[in-house]
Amino acid sequence: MGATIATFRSPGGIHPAYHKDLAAEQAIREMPLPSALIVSMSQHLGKPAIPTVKKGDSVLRGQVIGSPAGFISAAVHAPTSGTVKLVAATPTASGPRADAITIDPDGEDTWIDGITPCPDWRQLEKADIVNRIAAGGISGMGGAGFPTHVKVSPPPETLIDTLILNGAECEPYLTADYRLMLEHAAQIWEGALIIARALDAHTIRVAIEDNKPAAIAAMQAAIPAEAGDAAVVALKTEYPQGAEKQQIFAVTGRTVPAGGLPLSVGVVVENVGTTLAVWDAVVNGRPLTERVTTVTGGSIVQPANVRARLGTTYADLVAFCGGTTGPVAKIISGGPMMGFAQADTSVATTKTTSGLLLLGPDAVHAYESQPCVSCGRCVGVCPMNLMPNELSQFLEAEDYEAAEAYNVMDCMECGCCAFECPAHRPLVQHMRRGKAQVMLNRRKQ
Amino acid sequence: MTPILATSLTIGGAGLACSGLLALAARFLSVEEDPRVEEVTNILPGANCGGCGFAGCANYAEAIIVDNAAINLCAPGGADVLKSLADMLGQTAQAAEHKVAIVLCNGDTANAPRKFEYNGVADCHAAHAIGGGDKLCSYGCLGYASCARVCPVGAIEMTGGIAKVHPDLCISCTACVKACPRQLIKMVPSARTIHVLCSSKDKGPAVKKACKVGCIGCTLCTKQVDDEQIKMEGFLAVVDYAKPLDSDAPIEKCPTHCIVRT
Amino acid sequence: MSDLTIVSSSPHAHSGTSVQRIMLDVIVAMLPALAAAIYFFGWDAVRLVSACVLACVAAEAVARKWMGRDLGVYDLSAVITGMLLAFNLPPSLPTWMAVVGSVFAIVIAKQLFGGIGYNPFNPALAGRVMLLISFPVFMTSWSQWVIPAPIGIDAVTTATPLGLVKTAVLSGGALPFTFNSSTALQLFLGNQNGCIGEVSAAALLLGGLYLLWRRCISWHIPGAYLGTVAIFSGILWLLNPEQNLSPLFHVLAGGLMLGALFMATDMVTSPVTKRGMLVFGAGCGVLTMLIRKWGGYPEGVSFAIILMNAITPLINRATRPRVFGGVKSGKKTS
Amino acid sequence: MTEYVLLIIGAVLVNNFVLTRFLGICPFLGVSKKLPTALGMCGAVVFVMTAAALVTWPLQHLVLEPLGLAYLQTIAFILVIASFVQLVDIAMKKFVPPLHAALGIFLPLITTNCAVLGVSVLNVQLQYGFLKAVVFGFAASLGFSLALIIFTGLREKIDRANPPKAFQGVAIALVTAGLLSLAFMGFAGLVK
Repeated sequence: MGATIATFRSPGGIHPAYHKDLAAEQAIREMPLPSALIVSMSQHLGKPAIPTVKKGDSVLRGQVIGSPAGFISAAVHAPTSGTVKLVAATPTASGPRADAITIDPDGEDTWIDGITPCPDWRQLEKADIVNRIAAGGISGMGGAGFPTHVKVSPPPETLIDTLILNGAECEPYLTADYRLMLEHAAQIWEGALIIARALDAHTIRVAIEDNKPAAIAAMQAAIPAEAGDAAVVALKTEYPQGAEKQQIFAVTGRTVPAGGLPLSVGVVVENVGTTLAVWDAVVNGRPLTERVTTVTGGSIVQPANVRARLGTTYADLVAFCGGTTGPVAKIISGGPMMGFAQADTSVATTKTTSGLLLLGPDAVHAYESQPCVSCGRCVGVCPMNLMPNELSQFLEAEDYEAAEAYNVMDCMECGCCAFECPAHRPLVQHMRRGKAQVMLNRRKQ
Repeated sequence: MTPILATSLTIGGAGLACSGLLALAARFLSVEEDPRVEEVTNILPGANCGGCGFAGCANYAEAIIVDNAAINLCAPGGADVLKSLADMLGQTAQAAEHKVAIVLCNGDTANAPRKFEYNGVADCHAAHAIGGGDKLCSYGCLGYASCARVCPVGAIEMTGGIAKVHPDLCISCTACVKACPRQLIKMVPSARTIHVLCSSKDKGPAVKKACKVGCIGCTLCTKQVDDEQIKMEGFLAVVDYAKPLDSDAPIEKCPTHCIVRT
Repeated sequence: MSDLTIVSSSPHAHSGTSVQRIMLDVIVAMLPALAAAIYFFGWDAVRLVSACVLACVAAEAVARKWMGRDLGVYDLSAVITGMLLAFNLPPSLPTWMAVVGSVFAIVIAKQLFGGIGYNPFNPALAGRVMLLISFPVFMTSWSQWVIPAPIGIDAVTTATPLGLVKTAVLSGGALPFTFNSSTALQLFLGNQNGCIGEVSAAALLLGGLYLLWRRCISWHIPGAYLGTVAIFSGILWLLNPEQNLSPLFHVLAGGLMLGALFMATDMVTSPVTKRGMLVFGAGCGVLTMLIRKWGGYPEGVSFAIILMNAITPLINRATRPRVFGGVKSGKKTS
Repeated sequence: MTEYVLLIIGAVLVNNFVLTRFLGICPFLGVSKKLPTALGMCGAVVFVMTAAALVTWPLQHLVLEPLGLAYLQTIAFILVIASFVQLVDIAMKKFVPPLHAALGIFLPLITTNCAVLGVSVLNVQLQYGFLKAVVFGFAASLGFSLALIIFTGLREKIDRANPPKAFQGVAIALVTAGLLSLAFMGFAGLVK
């Protein structure tokens, strides 16, 4: 079977209950157009896009409705044809408000003119590939949402030798990437070749956790002959194997310096969903207007992997999946480890919405403000080798200097510490607060 | 040799030797220091509240002497300290207007509903960062007492899920102003007693949904004053504290009772 | 409960562990030793354990009520303190002294600091050390013990094995008994004089394995502790077998097993990093042997652990792990 | 050699100045809030105590005793010690002003610190020779430093603790010091 490369053991990590069986065997379902789409301008890391349409405009699918606001930003396209009903600041899944464009679909779903397929992408210059990716408005679809065209155009002096496709999907519950690998293995590989060409990377590794043997087999079987040094790597199943730095270490043995970027060790990591979107944008010329989201959790009647237009409200997704069973205590955008809890289902999907999780009251974990008992479990499981116990106590006392000295800025909020904390302390929230304040203090200086 | 003489000689000799040593040390190791810094530090109240904008009283003292900082920045010290400083430094005292902090939100538990059940760190910044805060009103006081915790004199009380400043206890240090993630706390002249206790910039209907005592932007109050003592900033009525206002008319006319006299 | 949804920071999943569950595991792990104590010391064991547990729980409840805090006894940590303290008492100790020790342990060593998590010293050990210094005679009066001898001539004594050794060494005499495999077996099973919970290494090991299996403790502290004692005593033994007993004796005798498995591993008062735990265990080992060999007390486990408790914050500070991807001699702030 | 090693162990562990003899409690409680400050204090105390032993021994044995003025011991010793402390104070202000500011009042307080005077007086009482007296002074200051550093570590933990109101601050620090002293009793008998 597929695992051909020995993997390295990165520090920390936990083994949560995965609950992937809820949706893993559900083939991707196409969701019909909902009655309204709320397309946020903040779908990616960096500055939100600037709306280029106004109320009453009619738009076609694939038309740019938000232009990138600077280098680290990405274009936003109309997910279907219809009329712009509203442009207004709307809460996003992670909390802060951003401009969003509400579109009334006309039901025709007409693509805009000028979609130019390019099956012969091997003839394209590197810059052309990057341009097509940028024109497609593609940003990372695994979670953080870093604009992809920025990632695939590293500074010229940087040598990239390895492209890692991240198919770890280490978040519990989520199965969207798993389904993509099963159903679109060939296209993902072609997307990988495109990115590798843009980067001049000669080595391609697909990293998949070993609890997904079917995906490993499918990706293994689909390795194209022209790929050269390409292989599927079976990672030990452990959260957070999908985290960039940890995955790079597990696959290549290289350590990204603290505070540094993967570029510095010659590696670029792309999520498999992003890679598929790159394929679609470069080969078919179609910008990113839809994505696969896992709608799951104990409160969902029919957990499913749904291909839905960007801007589909969570309420519509839930309705498409048969509604809810019993009371819903927690609504989570994303996975249970790093996702954002929502007050209601009014928020809409974006390019980063990998999952929508609805939990009943019995599945909800409550944080308490108990004192730390110094058990040290958080220190043992922290993949960044931090001391969450000390940090949280510094931050409780609002000692931000001490927290900075103890590397709070290296925390990636993976949640391993809070997952293991027997005192149920809200450790990640302390870290978030600490990071925000340290950033603020730095800017003041 | 008499014991007294021996004693005197021994101790005196030892003392002389030691003082010689110290004299040498003082000669070669001494550090220049402006004695006025210490004097000013002694005049300042020593609360180290940071209200003057310096880290502590000693830092402020140094700033006064070395950088010629203004001498009227110490709010807790009040007129007495200002006078002492002015006398000492030979400057004229220009008293700053006495200001107290006020929380411009009256949406307590009964008036302003929550939009979700918040579970986490009991701190306003932390709560504000999660889903935009658990209050339906995205401008109102969250009630997790971040301001009360930083108040050096315990002048802020949490009642009914919102913060209230006791004006007579407030020492004008502005620590709470900086601590509020929603910028609800303002420093206002203590002579002014009429306030619009709302900070919501939302339109009327949205405010109505989120809070029973919010400003709905009806502009009625602005018509009750003769010199724009209350004026509209968007959909929010704001008191102009520079102008004196002592009329009950706006209070009586306000349909949501968000204008109050303290 | 309101029908609003719950919103919290991520993560939204939890391992399901809790302080109470860990404490329950520790109590379960102490049951074999409790059974051994009752087997060897009968009524006295029952009397001391129940006195200490009741006194600890009551002291905790009363102290917290006085302090105006929630009751806090449900986390079961007071039960553990009571059991551990009782395990560290000689069988004939008057009940009232046990109660005094318990109240001292809970009120002075724990609740004054704010309760669980805040105490710098292990409360049970603080209680025991206080009793040892206040009532030295009572705390070192043991029951009768038949020294197991291979030749069949058994001697009867009212001292602990370590006590016999200390007396002999202090008086410059020869070792009081020979230590061979049969003596070792007797010590391993628990046929020795000592505090009620410390005699049976077998029962304690059983509980220790349970704790390891339940991931309540890691091997680092007990491993480093027992290892250091074995190496230290091994060197002494190789240098002068006439004056020193074998490492096996030092590992099995006295309170070492109880200390290494149950008291040094107390999570509140021991380091949080793995390297720190090794340092902590080794420090305990060195201090234990130092006191056993050269100190005024025959046994040094309690003092060793409580002294290492004192430097735990410094160990934590010194063994802070290097951040993943961090440079070796990272820029030092503070 | 062994004699001196035992002397040092005795002064550092068994008869620790702070935790067993209860001398020098004032700076022990006063400057144990932050490790860097505590380390600075340790340096100052090591210098003053060693120097005090170095100078008071000759003062006692070469001046006071021959002149039959042994009753002047206390006042003469304090005179010398005070001068040394003043010297340290001036030097620190010059070379490490932040540490000088952090130590504040506790630096001059070493002047009247019973630990420093204690060393000098004990040297006389225990009838140590000159070298032994100096070593004892040095070892005693090491003991003080050890206790101070351990206590500073603990202090950083108990500063985050949550004691009842009546015990906050110095009260809980004294309780901790008491427990630490209890722990140091374990070294009893290590050196006769």
